[in-house]
Formats: sequence, C-alpha cells, structure tokens
Amino acid sequence: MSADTPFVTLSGVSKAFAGVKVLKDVSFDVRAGEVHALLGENGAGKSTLIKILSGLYTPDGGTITVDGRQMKLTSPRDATAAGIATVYQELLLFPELSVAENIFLGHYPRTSSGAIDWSAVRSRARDLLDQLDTRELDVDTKVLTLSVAQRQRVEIAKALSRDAKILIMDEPTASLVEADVQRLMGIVRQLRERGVGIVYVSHRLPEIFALADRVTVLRDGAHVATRDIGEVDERQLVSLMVGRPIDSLFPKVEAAIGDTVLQVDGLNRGRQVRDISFSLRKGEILGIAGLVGSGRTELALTLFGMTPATSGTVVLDGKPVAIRSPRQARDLGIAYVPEDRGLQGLVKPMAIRKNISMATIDRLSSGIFIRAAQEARRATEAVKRLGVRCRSIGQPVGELSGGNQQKVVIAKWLETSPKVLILDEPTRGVDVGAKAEIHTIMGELVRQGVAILMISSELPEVLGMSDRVLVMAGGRIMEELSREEATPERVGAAMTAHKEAA
Amino acid sequence: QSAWTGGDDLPTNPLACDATPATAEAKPYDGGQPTNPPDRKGKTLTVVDVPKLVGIGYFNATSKGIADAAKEMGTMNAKTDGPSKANIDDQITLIDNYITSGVDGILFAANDPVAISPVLKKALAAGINVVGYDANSEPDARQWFVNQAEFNGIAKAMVDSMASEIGEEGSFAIVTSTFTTPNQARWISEMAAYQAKCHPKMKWLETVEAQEDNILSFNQSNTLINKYGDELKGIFGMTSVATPAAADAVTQAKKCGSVAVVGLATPNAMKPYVSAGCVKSVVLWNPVDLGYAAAYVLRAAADGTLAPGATSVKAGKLGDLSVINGSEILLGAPFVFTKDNINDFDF
Amino acid sequence: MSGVDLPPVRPQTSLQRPGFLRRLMADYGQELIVLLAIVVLFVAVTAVNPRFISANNLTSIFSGNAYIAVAAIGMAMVIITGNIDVSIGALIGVLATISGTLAVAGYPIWVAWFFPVLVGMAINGLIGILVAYFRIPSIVVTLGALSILRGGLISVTGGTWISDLPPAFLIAQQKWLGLPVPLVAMIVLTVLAALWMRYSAFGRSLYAVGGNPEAAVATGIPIERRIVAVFILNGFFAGLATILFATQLQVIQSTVPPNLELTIIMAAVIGGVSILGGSGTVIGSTLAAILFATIGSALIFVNVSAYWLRAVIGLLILATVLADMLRRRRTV
Amino acid sequence: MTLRSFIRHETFLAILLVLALFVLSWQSDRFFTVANLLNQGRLMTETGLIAIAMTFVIATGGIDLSVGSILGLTAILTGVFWKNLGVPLPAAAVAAIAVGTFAGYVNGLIITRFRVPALIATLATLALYRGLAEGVSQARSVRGYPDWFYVLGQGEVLGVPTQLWILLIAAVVAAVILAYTRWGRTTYAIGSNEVAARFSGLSVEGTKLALYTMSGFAAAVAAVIFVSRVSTTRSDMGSGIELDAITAVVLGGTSIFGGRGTVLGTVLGLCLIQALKNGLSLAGVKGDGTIMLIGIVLILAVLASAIFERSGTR
Ligand SMILES: Nc1ncnc2c1ncn2[C@@H]1O[C@H](COP(=O)(O)OP(=O)(O)OP(=O)(O)O)[C@@H](O)[C@H]1O
Ligand SMILES: Nc1ncnc2c1ncn2[C@@H]1O[C@H](COP(=O)(O)OP(=O)(O)OP(=O)(O)O)[C@@H](O)[C@H]1O
Ligand SMILES: [Mg+2]
Ligand SMILES: [Mg+2]
Repeated sequence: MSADTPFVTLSGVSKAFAGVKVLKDVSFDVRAGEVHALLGENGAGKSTLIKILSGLYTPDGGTITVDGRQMKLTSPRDATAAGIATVYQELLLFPELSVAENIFLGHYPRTSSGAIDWSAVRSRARDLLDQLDTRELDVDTKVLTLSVAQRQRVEIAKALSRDAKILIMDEPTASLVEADVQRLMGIVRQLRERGVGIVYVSHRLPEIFALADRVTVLRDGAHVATRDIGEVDERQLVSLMVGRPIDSLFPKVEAAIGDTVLQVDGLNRGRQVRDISFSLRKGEILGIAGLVGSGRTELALTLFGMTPATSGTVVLDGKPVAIRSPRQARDLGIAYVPEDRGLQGLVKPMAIRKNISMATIDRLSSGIFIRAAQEARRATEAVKRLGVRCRSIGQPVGELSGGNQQKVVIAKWLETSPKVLILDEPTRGVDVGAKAEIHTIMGELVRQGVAILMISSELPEVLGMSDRVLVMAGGRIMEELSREEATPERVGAAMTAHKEAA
Repeated sequence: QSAWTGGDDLPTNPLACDATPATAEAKPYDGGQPTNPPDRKGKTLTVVDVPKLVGIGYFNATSKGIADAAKEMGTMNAKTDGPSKANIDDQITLIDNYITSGVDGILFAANDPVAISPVLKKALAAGINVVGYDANSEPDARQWFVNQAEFNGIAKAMVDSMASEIGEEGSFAIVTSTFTTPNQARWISEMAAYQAKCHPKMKWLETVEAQEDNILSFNQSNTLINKYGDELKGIFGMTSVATPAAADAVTQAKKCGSVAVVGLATPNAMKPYVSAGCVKSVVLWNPVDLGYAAAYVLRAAADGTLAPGATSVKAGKLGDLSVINGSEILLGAPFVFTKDNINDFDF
Repeated sequence: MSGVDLPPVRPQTSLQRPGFLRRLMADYGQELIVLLAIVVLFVAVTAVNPRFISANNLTSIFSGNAYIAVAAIGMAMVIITGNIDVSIGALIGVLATISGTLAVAGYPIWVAWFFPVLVGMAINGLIGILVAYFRIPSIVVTLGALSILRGGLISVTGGTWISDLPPAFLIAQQKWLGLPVPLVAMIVLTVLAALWMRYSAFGRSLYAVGGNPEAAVATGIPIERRIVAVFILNGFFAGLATILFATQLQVIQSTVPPNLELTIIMAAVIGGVSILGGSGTVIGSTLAAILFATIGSALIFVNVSAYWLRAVIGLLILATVLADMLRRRRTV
Repeated sequence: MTLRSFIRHETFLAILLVLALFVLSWQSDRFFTVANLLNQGRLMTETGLIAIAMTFVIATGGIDLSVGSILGLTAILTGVFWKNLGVPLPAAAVAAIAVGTFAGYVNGLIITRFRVPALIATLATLALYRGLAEGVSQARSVRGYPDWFYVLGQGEVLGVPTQLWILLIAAVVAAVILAYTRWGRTTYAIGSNEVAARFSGLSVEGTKLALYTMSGFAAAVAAVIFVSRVSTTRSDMGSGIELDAITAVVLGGTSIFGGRGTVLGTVLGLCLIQALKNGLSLAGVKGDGTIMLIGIVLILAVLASAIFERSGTR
C-alpha cells in the first residue's frame, strides 16, 4: 500500500463515562511509516482515544477501519490481532515475571508439540532487546527490579514481539530523563524506518517537533486540527491545545530571597543518599537534576522522614531537627509532592474534598470530629485557587486527568502552609497549560516566602525555574550551580560525571 | 502415670475390682421441677431432642430410639435438632429457640454441664419438662437424667477388658476427642483411678487429642504405634470416632493381635474390625435404648407418674429402670460387644 | 528484521547461569525455608527418638496427610490468581460422602472415585463464575458456599456413617511399587502441577492474572475465563484429595472435618504463595503440608505436653512466617 | 465506589431485614415478641462486638481471624486468674481482658512491624492463641462463679439484657467514630490507598496497630460476657466465631478489599442473620437448613449490591 493511505482510521468516534462525554465525534488516522503525534491538554481525551484504538474501551459511536476493512475492536485481542500494539501511560507489566515472559506472555513461541519453546522465548526476547540496543538488560530478571526506563523498553519490545503495524505510545517520555528520552526517540525513528506507524502522545513539544510527521490536537474531547508538522510552530500548537496563547513556558518569578530555612549537613541514608549537604533559603527555588537512580527521590524521602536519615544533621529555622516520619515532617512545615501521583499522591476512589484535607485533617477537627463544613469550604477555595477542573469537590479524584490530579496533590500540601515544599517531578505527565499554571503557582509560593526544593528530570524546567541547581549522581551532590552557571552542558556533564568515574 | 491423662479434676469413685456392684447410697431427689406446667397427662406432647451434635452415628442412634418410643406411645411428636459442631453456644441458642417456640418437653445431651444449665432452668421456668441423657447438666437444671451407665462402671469395663487382653503388665495409650469434652474427661479420670486401684502394674503411656475427626484419630493412633513400637500393647478409643480409626490404624500397621484396641463405639462402625478379629471388645450401652428410655422418662415426668422420690420407672420394652443417686435413671450396666453378638445390633 | 547484529546465544538451562544460587534463593526462598524446617525437625526429633524415621512413621507422616497437600495444590493456584477458597473443607466432606454412598450403592469403583471429582469441579465452576463474571470477592462467595455445603451435607445425610465399603475402593490403603498410594499421588501430582505452573502458557497466565489484572486484560488474557478455570481446577484437586481422604479408613464419617479449610490455606501461604496473588509455587504448599504433618507427629515423639501441643504448633507456624518476612526484608 | 452506591447497600439490606421480619413473624406468632427479640439481642452480643471491631479492620483492607481464639484465651484466663490464682473476680476479668487486648496488639505488631499480611498473621495467631488457651487451662473448665457475675450475661437492666446495652453503646460509638472522626477517615484512607495515606502524614502503622488492638479488646470483652452468659469457661470457647463475624460484616456491605463499609451495615447484617437463625427455627426449619439459607442470603445480598453498583457507575 502507498505511504499515505491510512492503515487505521477512526471516524466520528464518541465516548462518554457516566454521562460525561469525553470524546465527541473525533476522527483520526495513522499511516504506515509515519509518526503521528496526538496532542491536547490533560483530560482532552488522548488516552481514551488510545484505549479505544487498542480495544480496551468500546466507542459509543463511530467506526474503526483497519487496513481497508471496517471492524469492531471489542477486546485487546482484536486490536493486537489487527496489528495494533500499545505502550500505555501507566506501564502494564507483571512485576513477578521475568523480562522475557513479560514480552511474550499471551503469544509464546511454541515447539512443534505445542508446548512453549522456552529457549526461543529467551533468545528472541534477547534479540528484541538488542534491537532496542538494551544489551545490559538480562531477560531472566524479574521486572520488579527494573527502573522506569528499562520497564518501558520491555513494553516496546513486547509491542514489537507481536510485529505490530501500528505502535501507540501514550506519554512514553513522561517518566524518562533526558538521556533516556534521546534513546527512545532513536528507537522510534528506527521503527518508522521499518514502516511501523506510530501514534505518539506527549506533552513535551520539543519532542513533537523532533519526531512527528503529523500532529492532531484534541481539546475537551473534540478534534481541533490535524496538520503536517511543517505547517505549525510551537506557539500555534499551544494555542490550538489550550485555546488561548501562552506567553512564557517557564515564567520565572523574581522573589525576594530571604535567610536560610533549611540547612542540611552530611545527610546519609543507604546507597542512594550519601553525604548530602546544602542549604535552602526563604523564597528560593532550588532545583535538583540527575538521572534516574541518582537518588533525588531518596533524598526527598529522607528529608520527608519516609526513610529517616542514618546520619547527618538537618537544621530547620535554626533549630536542629531529627525527622523520623512524614507526620513529623508535616508538623515541622515540610511538605512533599511525590513522584508517583497515582500511588503516593492520591487516594483515587476518595472525593477531591477528602484528598485535599487529608494532610490537615487533624487541624480540621475539633477534638476527634471533622468539621465537615470548614473542610468543604477550604476544599472549594483550593480548587478555585489552583483551577482544578472537576464536576464538584465530591467527585472521586480518580476520574480527573493527570494535570488536575497533580493540582489536587499540590492543593493538599498547600493546606499545611509549609515552610519547605519539596516537589518531585511536579509536572510529569502534565499538559502545557496546567504546567504553566503549576509554575505560576510555584511563583506565587516563593513570593509568599515558601522555600521550594524541585526535583525534575526535565532539564528545561530545572534550568527555567530554579534560582540554584544541585546536580546529583550516585546518591551524591556532584555540583551546585547558580542560575547563571547552570547551562545544559554543565548540568549534563555533572549528571554523568559519576558514571565516568565509576 | 504421666502428666497429661486428659482426665478432669472432679473426685473419682472407682468400683471394686471384683464384680460386687457399687453400694448405691440412697440420695434425696436433687432435680428441678417445671414451674406450674399445664396438665399434660395423656395429652400428645411436642418434644425436641437436642443432642451434642448431629451427624455422628452415636446420636443418630439415640434419636432413632426416641423416634421408636414416640411411635410406640403414639402420644409424642419428637424431632431431633442439634448443632453441626459440638459447640456449647449453638446448642444453647437452639434450646432457647425451642423454649420460645413453646414445646412441651426437651430432651438434651449437654455439651457442657454448666453452660447448658441456665437455658434449661429457663425451660423449667417456662413449664417445660426437661430430661437429659448421655451427658448431664447440673441436677437442678433438669428433672431427670437417663444415665447410660455410670462413669466408674464404664471405666471398669474398659480397663478390665484391656487388662484381659494385654495382661496386667501391659502399657496402653488413649485417643480421645478433646480434653475439654466432659464425658471423655470423666471416663478417663475414672479409668485412671480404677487402673491404679485394680491393675496397678499396667502402664499408662499417654493421651492424645483427635477432635471428632477420624482421619486425625487415625494419624494420631499411627503416631502412637510408631512412637512406642512394641512397648505399646493397647489403645483406648474414647469416642465413637476415635475407636474405629484406632482399629484401622492397628489393622493397617499389621499389628492385629499385638496391639489391642478397646473403646467406646457403635457396633456398625466396628463390625469390620471385630469380625476381622482385630478388635475383641467394644464397650457401649445401646444408644437406641438410651434414647428410647429418655423418651419414656420424659413421658412419665410429664404425666406425673414419675415424681420426686420414685425409685423406679417403667420404660416400655426395657421394663423397669431404677433411679440412682437422686434424680438419675440408670439404663443398666455397660454392654460389651464381641465377635459373637455384634452382628445382632444395627446402629 | 533490521540488521542489528545478534548477540552470542546465551546458555539456555537456568543451571548454567551465573548467580544460580542467588536466583534460587530469590525464586524459591520460602520453599527452602520450609524444607529446612522439615529437615531440622527430622534431625532433632530423630536424635531424641530414632523410631521417628522408621519406615512406618515416615509412611504415616507422608501418606496420612497427603490429601491436605493435594488439596493445597489447588488452593495455591487459586491464591496465585489473587483469590481464596474457604469452602474447600466443606467441599471435601461433601464429596467424600458422595463417593462413599456410590461405593456402597454398588456403582463401579472408578465411578465412586471420579464422579465426586466432577461434582467438585462443577460446584467450584459455579463459584468461579460468581467470582469472575459477577465480580463478587471470592472470600465472600466461598464463605457462603461454606455454609451451604456444611448445612446441606448434614440435612441430606443426617450424618449417618458409611461403613462396609468394598475393599477395592480403599485405594489409599494400597501400595504402588512398594510405596503407599497417597504418597505416590502427592508426589506425582505436585511435580506435574509444578511443571505445568512453571512452563505451560496457562500456568503462566495464572501468575499474570494474579500479578497485575489490568495488564493481563491489556495483554489479551481472558481473566474471567482464567478465574473460572482455576476454581474448576481447585475443585479437581479437591476431588482427588477426597479420593485419598475417603479411602483411608474402612468407614467414612459424613461430616465436615473441623478447620480443614484453614489447614489447607495455611499450607498454601506458609509454602510461600503470596496472599496478594502473583507469586508462589505448589512445591511450597506441598512442603508446608508435610511440615505440618511432621510437626504434629514430632511433638508427640518428643513428649510435648499434649495440653501445650497446639500452642507449640502455633508458635512454629508463626516462626516460619516471620522467618520468611525477615528474609524478604534482607533481599529487598 | 461512590457514596451513592453504598448507601444503596444499607437501604437494600434494611428492606431485606424488614421483609425477613415480616415473613418470619407471619410464620410463627412467637417470633415478633419483645421478649424474643430482646433475647435474640442477648444471643448476638458477642458476635456483634467482634463484628463491629472487625468492620474497622476490614475497612483498612485487613482481616482478623484470631478473634475466636482470643475469646477463648480471655475466657480461660478469667477463670484461671480467679480460681487458680485467687484474684478477686472483677480484677481477674480486667486482667484477662488486658491480656486479650494485648493479644490483639501482638497481631498489630506482627502486621505493622514485620509487614506480614493480616490474613497470614492472624491465621497463625489463631492457632497460637487457641493453643495457649488450652495449655493454660490444662483442659480444665472453671465453674461456679458468684451470682452477681451473671448479671452481665444473664441479667437485665431496665428490662433489656445487660450485654445488649453494651452492644448498643459500642455500635453507636463505633458508627460515629467511623463516619465523623479523623480516625474513621484515616481508616478509609488506609483501606483505599495505604501508601498515599502514609505520604499524607497519616499515622498508618499507629492506626492499624490501634485497630487490631481494638479487635482484640472487643473479643476479650465478648469473652467475659460469654463466660457470664454460659457460667463456665472452656478453652474451646468461641471457635468459629470469626467466620460469623466476618459474614455479618461482609453482608453489611463492607468491602473485603477495604476503603468501604459502615457500622450501620454491619449491625443490619448481624440482625438479619440472627433473625434468620431464630425465626427459621421457630418456623420449624432445622439448624442445618438455616446455615444453608444464611450462606445463600450472603451471596445474593452481595451479588445484588454489586449489580446495583455497576448500574450506578458506567
Ligand atoms: N474511567 C473513567 N471514568 C470516568 N471518567 C474518565 C475515565 N477515564 C477518563 N475519564 C475522563 O475522560 C477525560 C479524558 O481522559 P483522558 O485520560 O483521555 O485524558 P488525557 O488526554 O489522556 O489526559 P492526560 O494528558 O492527563 O493523560 C478526562 O476528563 C477524564 O476525567
Ligand atoms: N537502577 C534502578 N533500578 C531499579 N529501580 C530504580 C533504580 N534507580 C532508581 N530506582 C527507583 O526509581 C525511583 C526513582 O529513583 P531514584 O530516586 O533513585 O532516582 P531519581 O533521581 O529520583 O529518579 P527519578 O526521580 O527520575 O525516578 C525510586 O523509587 C527508586 O527506587
Ligand atoms: Mg492520558
Ligand atoms: Mg525521583
């Protein structure tokens, strides 16, 4: 078939959850050998569209045509049978099973007798991983020991193992650091060469321009535009997505930097936190850059009392403190917005209201009784202040989309009116609009004198937002750079310095 | 005698070693009375029989006896309803319900003599006639108790038959249900006392628990056999569940003849082993008769023909049964089933 | 495929792989602990009383409790898929009664043996459907099934015992090549089930279903059908267990053996099957069943006061559990 | 998952209960009498207390199988302290309850400190505590308590069985705590996402520890009431009661996976079961028939609310 006849076509597809229309008459198509980017704000309906393509959801209306034949994708089986494979936003692997098994589960190579050909499973898994040049990964290790990036490559190998014609990637780079992103983009290009059609969802525009052949933009579940990448520039894309122009992506607010709030000396905890010393001042944003496994989250967890330090001193407002539990950290005025929103940040089945009040429930109670009215009032204010888009504060958080969920987590911690706010990947998987809003909120906070410690794997974000930058590798602080000194080159060099050394 | 016989701590009263019967010292009536019951003379009675638990051969036999008697009299509708586990609470709840539902008479076999008493007193207070069998309550919680055979009588029968099989020097072990089951505990104590008195040279190895579970009884018996090897000469089975299981263990261990099994059990369960000659003597009263007698006693109590102070009661085909220590009616001496007579029984 | 150079072909058998011991400890840690416990018990008790390892005692330890091990195989599978079955004890009681009744009624022996197996599969199939398609938590369904079976058994049979069974029926008392049938059955079934769980596509999919249901769906595994299937399998093993259970003595007590379900579940979890699903092996469950049997016999051999017996058993079990947790702590 | 859907379950249950009461009282005129109903209240108190505590435990996604054994242990200790150690009875009872509570605390420790799944931990202590009970008692049962002691289990206050008052108070307090206090909120939060609860600075370990201790305490109190009701102590008391309690809780709509459930539901579940037990046997159904029916009701009730729920969301 010729390059620009679509392999898969969705036309007039709609989908509603509990009466709420989240996809309205959307049309979308993918050609063999192209990278088709799917853009939109959080909650625009990208994942839903994808889940329809991969047979997880059945559309309420509309038709799906694959390779010229119209068909119903009622289950993931149908989709894979039709040659559509998906790497989901939240990776779907089996932690207890080996890498090789995760790749071939459901379609093991068989011997003539019909039994599983385990040697083939392992050698072909090996082969696939090598094609994604992931030689370091042993096909027999259990997936639960892998890092995020490694897991993702397993997912891709899994997709390839079914030699898919169409590969869907839902925010594949959300939890990757720069180096891994580059590697991934390499893989995507390689696949395109092989004639695989790729649907690529991301909130990171630079990637889009580097990879995509075409872009389709969704807004509030409706199809806004489909363009060749050449026809659009970043500004246009953003305004297509958000419906309004966004001036600056990293609105750095110049806040008056006060005196030291947090003074850390020789902090140690296991292999991931070694001899950490730094200071954080009122109204300052201190960024932490590093590769996955560099120990940034562990450092945060240690400061937050989740994994108490084994040695070292922490001085808060001039008073030495020993932080043994998150509870204690909270009472001391330290807040932590965690890396993994779904697991660590939110109680998804619970109402927005209850999530927002969760860290302050003691203060919201007289005696042991919760003052429901006050709780609701504060939640309503918070939702308004941070611009969380939801039906009501009674809506289960699980139904919100990424960005809005993240705002709820932040809201929860702002309720504690912290002195020190630790943000771990604050805008991971958050759309440009919400991202800008979150950055603005950070600005607000520093202006009010909050000290922010920001862990981010997105270099532009670190460089754009921080007053100072710490670079971590192997659990140590490799370098401390002022805003001026912090150039991508120096930071990148510092991140990998450790690796060279080792 | 080892530390854990599994007996209880109540006083024992071993019989004489020879056949002289116990000197039954006359005792005043110590049972209770229903408070102003309606005149039930000759009227048809609705009676519920609440055994320790339903679903074991023994109590199927007793309830059969009750049914037979009821049919014979024609003036009694009896039904059996009991807990599915020998559980004091369930039994109490059941009886309580039947009090509410307003029966004329209650027949019971107590899972725990004390625990059951309050609810029985409640029954008496409600003017219901209450008669126990097999396992007693506190005397004043019921009118009469039909005693299958006195504890020391059973003990004598068991130990004597064991002695006759394994000799005065033999050592034996016991498989019981649980140490907390009152009747078993009582019997074991009496056996200990009687053995010490009349067969002092016999060696008491140990007692093991096996619930009401026949596979467990089987495994426990095996373990005993393997542990003591040739030292073990005999096994007592204290329940109708344990005894056949023990016999089976002996059979499968090919120890028939070298390890004797004596125990309480129902004939049907024992026939294979007795007729195979692996078990010589099974001690038991006839539970069908026990239920039968209990039904007649209840009838008599309801009619007022069996009043405090009576010395005997007429129990249908069983003839006159004598009243012993106050408010108990003795069914008779324990019965020893052997190869010759066991096939005459079916329960 | 693109011209990426193939790597050197790696050794296939896990035995030749480096870090084999480490991997063994990671994959079979709990199994090894249980095995160790058994060995230690045997050594210690034999030192006190050599008769403990007499052929006879070994026979009674292994074959007297084989039915628990066999039932635990099915239970392990159920738990691996993230479910549980608290009705299995009652089921075995019911099946035993059916089996005995058929045998006495003069049906061919093999009917008496295997018809109950079918019944077990049918009943559990029903349970499976309620769990898989109606989304009722398995513990709830089986809790209900427990009452239904227990009550039903008694109201139907009235609990009359079944005696004078045909000798040919009593398979558990016979021997195959010098070994008691229950022992052979236990070993054969365990090995087959273990291999099947480790290497068959179906076996692996059970781990997948228990390990990460969403992912299983996305991978195209029909979890509903798998769950129904695993319950049917559980019924199958319960049926086989029943054959051993019912043919061990010459009488069948048609009541539900007390707390059998707890023993079986305990065997599975002590054997290292994660109660959260997704990991564990049937080898572990069988070893654990053997451990219980050994403990039961051992304590009598070393003259632990019968009154304290159950306390000691409880302690030993708790010890194994804690040992496992501490091990995990270290490896993680 | 939404509030709507589990309010539904309680209403559904209430309707079922009313229906049952109606049918049963129509079956036997002796069923729907104050005396009988009060008496049933007396009989369900022990299970009730345990079930109420169990509601919290299950709402955190845990479970406590050892309650029956704790009950047995406490009962025995009450007797042993009093009879064998000569401690005055009130003190003996208190001491025994303390031990029972401690047993619950130990469960909590095993679960929180060693991270043993609740089911396994309490399965093990189920064996252990029962064993201890038997060992301590040497299988002897203790009897002959002074009459005043029976007021608790056999007496009445204002015409209502003493222990029923205790149950009522416990139910009300528990219901309020679970619904309106931060402890209740923490319980639900742990049940739906333990990690997030921990990351929100809620004291997860503390709460769980407290709940299992409470569960032990409830079982212990139930034990003393039980002893006073049946006027004797045996080491095998309360075996199997855990299943009755769990049945009531689950029937009451508490999700076995945690995060959901109300005390009201549990109480309704309790009443329904007790009504069936009693009413059916008054209507001439035998015990075993009743057991079956309860099993069926359990499955159907949960099935029904599951169907409701799905019709509710999506
Ligand atoms: N299972 C569900 N039940 C109810 N509403 C849902 C469900 N899944 C998604 N939604 C709603 O559908 C809308 C689209 O969600 P979707 O996940 O497709 O957004 P998205 O474009 O992928 O956002 P993000 O960029 O954050 O991933 C959102 O408003 C979300 O709240
Ligand atoms: N090499 C690794 N293998 C497996 N898991 C890892 C590895 N490195 C880190 N992780 C896990 O990933 C999470 C983040 O890793 P860590 O905190 O060490 O690095 P980080 O700098 O925070 O990286 P990021 O925050 O981008 O994930 C932690 O939960 C950590 O346990
Ligand atoms: Mg998405
Ligand atoms: Mg991190």
